[in-house]
Amino acid sequence: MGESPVRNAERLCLAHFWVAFGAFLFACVLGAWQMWVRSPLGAKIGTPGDYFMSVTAHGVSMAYVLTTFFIMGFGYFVAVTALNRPLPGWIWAWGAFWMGILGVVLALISIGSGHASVLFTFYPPLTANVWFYIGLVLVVAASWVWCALMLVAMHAWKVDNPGRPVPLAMFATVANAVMWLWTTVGVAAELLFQVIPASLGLVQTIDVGMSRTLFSWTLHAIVYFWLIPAYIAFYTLAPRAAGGRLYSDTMGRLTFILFLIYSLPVGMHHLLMDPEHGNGTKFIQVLLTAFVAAPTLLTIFTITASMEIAGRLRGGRGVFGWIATLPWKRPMVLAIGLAFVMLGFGGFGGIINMAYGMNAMVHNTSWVTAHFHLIFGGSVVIMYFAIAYEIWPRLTGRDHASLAPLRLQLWLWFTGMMVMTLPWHWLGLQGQWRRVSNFNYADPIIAAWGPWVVVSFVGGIILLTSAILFVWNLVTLHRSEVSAIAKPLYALAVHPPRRVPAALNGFGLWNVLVLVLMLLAYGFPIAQFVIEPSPAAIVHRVR
Amino acid sequence: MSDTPHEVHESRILRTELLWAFGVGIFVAASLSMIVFTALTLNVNPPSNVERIDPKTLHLSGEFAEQNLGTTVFGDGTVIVRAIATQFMFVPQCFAVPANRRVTLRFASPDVIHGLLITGTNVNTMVVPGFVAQVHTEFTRTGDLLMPCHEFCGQGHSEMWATVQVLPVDLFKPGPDGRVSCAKR
Amino acid sequence: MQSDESSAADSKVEVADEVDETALASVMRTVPLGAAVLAGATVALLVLGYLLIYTLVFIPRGTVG
Amino acid sequence: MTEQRPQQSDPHVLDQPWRIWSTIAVMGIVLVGILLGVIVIPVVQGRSAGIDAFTAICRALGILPGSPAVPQFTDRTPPTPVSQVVWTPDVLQILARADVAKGKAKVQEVCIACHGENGVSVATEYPHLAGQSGAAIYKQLHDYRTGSRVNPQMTDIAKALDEAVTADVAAYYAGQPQRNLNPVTLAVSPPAIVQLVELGDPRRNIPPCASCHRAGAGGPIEAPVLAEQRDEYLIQQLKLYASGQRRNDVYGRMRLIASRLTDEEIKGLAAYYRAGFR
Repeated sequence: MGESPVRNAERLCLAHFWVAFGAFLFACVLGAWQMWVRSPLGAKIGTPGDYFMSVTAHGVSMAYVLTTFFIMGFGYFVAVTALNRPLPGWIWAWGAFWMGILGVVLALISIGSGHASVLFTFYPPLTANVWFYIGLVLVVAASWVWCALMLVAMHAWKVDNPGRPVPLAMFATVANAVMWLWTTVGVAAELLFQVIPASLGLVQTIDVGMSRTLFSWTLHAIVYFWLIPAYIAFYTLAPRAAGGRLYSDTMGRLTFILFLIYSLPVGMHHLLMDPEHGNGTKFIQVLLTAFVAAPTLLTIFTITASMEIAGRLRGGRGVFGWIATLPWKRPMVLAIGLAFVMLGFGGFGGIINMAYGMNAMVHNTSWVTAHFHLIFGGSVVIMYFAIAYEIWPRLTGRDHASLAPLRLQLWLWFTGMMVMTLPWHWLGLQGQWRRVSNFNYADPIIAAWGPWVVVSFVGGIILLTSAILFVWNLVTLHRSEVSAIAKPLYALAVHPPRRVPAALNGFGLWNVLVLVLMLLAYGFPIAQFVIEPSPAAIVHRVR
Repeated sequence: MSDTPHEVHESRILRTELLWAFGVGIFVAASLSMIVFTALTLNVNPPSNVERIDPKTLHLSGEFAEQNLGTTVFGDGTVIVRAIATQFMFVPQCFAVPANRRVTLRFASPDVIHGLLITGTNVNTMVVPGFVAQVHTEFTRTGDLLMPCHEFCGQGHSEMWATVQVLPVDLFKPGPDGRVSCAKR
Repeated sequence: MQSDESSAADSKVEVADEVDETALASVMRTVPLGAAVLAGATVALLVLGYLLIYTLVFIPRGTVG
Repeated sequence: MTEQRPQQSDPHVLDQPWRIWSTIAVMGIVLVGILLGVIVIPVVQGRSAGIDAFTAICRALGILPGSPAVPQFTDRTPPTPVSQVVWTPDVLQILARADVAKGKAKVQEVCIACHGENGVSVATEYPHLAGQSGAAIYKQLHDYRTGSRVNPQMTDIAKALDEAVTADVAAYYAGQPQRNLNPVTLAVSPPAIVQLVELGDPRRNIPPCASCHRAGAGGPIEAPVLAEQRDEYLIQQLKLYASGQRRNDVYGRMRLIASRLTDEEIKGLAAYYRAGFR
């Protein structure tokens, strides 16, 4: 692997990925155990204490560790390969990595000690011991260092290449970093000014209305922070993997800009059923949420068109002939197909969730659990797998001996996810509620759910086997003898951009628009608690 | 200068993308129009009620005093249900409501965040300490429905649920003081 | 880790891929048709499903306000 | 729309249409949202329920309570509380900063007669107080003082204590180490009872005892510690709750649970906690 400028980035990326996938496997085991305990098969096993400790660890590992470390690792990889220059400040990157590791260790130890069973959403007045929150703050701080490095890398590249468009993969990574900086303000404010002082005992009460609103500020854009790497794979890795071209580079830039703008002022669709906000402020954010579907709809058209190009270049005829001729044998192409199917089901769940009054039908039911398992657990995580399979040869210099186990793992993940989540939609509509350690199967309404919970549990087992197979595929790759031949990674657009308006090459304009949108959408909801704080609720410490 | 084939492609792609963007506009309009239409005609809203109440002195308040909880029918026919969502029990654990008649349900929490839904109905709200959660609805189906707490509130969260008896109008008989209690099953 | 000889945006020659330009030009004559039909049908299905659930499942359960 | 120019055109010039159109689009969307959400929908809904436009808009913003579509209801029922204790920050501060020495002095003077030298009571009808939760002792003494709970001996004693001394006594007992393990019953605890403590009984809608009574479970503040308590005292109190004679449990949670427990369950639970399980 020669003395190329990216020498050090390999270890950096691999370190991040292995932490991410380690936490992922651990959380999959917990997920499967939880599915067993709440099913009629395991109804009398474990105590609520064990269950909610596991749910907290499952949530923190999947939502904060797998995601943050994968996104940072993939960001470093993109910054080095797309910009084709060494990473600026890689010492900072390692510093951030170890700070993140310290945070993860602190959080998981405090969860394991049983003094932090407040779930990964940690809504006060229930308050965990302070090390849980300090762990989360350290992980977020590590991601802030990553954001700074991404911005510095892009800026340095733009100085050296005046007037030339930033490569789409890097543009999207920086858009993600900017969005993450914007959105972590909410959870950072809640943690630093409300929850940590309460956990330390400096204050005995907490303004619950304010803390839920501040957390909702983060709660939506964080899911797009997780989702954007999958979309980077859609736009920049998949077209080349399928042997085609990206249909439109401009649409790609526009999609990531729309994500930046519309994922921030919409967090209150998580609070539609909360009493502490008026219908008007909720409607504004519901209307903006409808527009957050736009970038996803643009993407499914642009990427399907890109796949169509690849399919037709390989001889596909007729309206749908190109589908059959696509190289489904390649993991990235198979992952795109499966990810889009899950995105369709998950997106449908999302439209129902966001529909103002109709949210009452599904809020905090298994329908919501199915929605985010399908979109994040399904289409995003399956793209994390595909990205890992695609770039592992570059990081290790070794290539997969055979693609069959990779495809099998992707199919298992897809099947497991569909088998687990489709019953949840059905049960959610009937009122099955969330985060239950044991159901009273004697109740006739709940007894009817029993068989479906077992079906979901079977899906959970399939997912667990797929997760184990995934880690196994990566481990065997490290030792495979097949040496990797360097083949280009990033897709070309049908019309590679020559000159791109400044608006599509930077984020100055969009930051201004985001500021105005945040003031209009979140201004009054937060100000109302500053003007007249909600009556103080006593802190209930879980320790 | 005539457009080279290169230019023809680029503008055609841009036109198809704009066409698709127009389609996206229709999608957004369709989903929002249903929301606005039912909001204007059927008054469908998410339950909101920015009515502050101190959770610390909730048990000293009149409306949410123990004897006042449950279903009450007032002279002018309004049916109000009051219940407390507290750590690990709804008080009362069973209340009766009439079918096909407007009912207002008011909930409050003295301790942590709870949440509730009534299976098969559109009653769904978070119960946040510091605010009175209020839901206006009609129950369109009779029978015994389940009202679980659907927001994690502590170790007893899974065992926190109540029963809602939706009674046909003829069986829904308020007492002299307007109170209605659950029929013992 | 073998980085690309030059990034996609490098104005020199892009990293060639095995796509041949004339085949691409002929393909581009029909391309978005399949995508438009497939994506269009999916979006139409989503909207239809949303409207059906809204009218047949949500509204019959009683208004909420 | 991009005219052909020999040299690289300045990206900022290209930017002009983007700057204008994107601002118009974004501002337009959010203003439509504000117009519909805060003005059109509330006013139209208010008209259908006889609510004037201004009130409806204020309710939609959350300045006034209630839904823009339904007349708001006011209740004037007189309060009938079962306990006057209010967990305010200052009460919790008083408990946190209580003076254990003063507490010990008051205990020596009054409490040891029945509650024993170091919180291990002298007779079956008096509860052990060693290692009891400070908040629990504070609440019970407060209830005795206000008459929410009645006991021939305790009412007068509690009336003699003011707020600060009550907190000191509570802090003193909370600091006493528990040393009243009963190894005999420690091993023997029937699975049905363990089940009741850990999982409750969903069939009878009984939450798990541990969800409130286990320290650090994040349950109610005034929930007493039951470990190593006298089993006769626990049985007596559960029976008082079941019959409703004791009614100072806020919202009647213990009265409801106790009324649903069978006699052998009450005995089993008392033995379980007497043994020292947490």
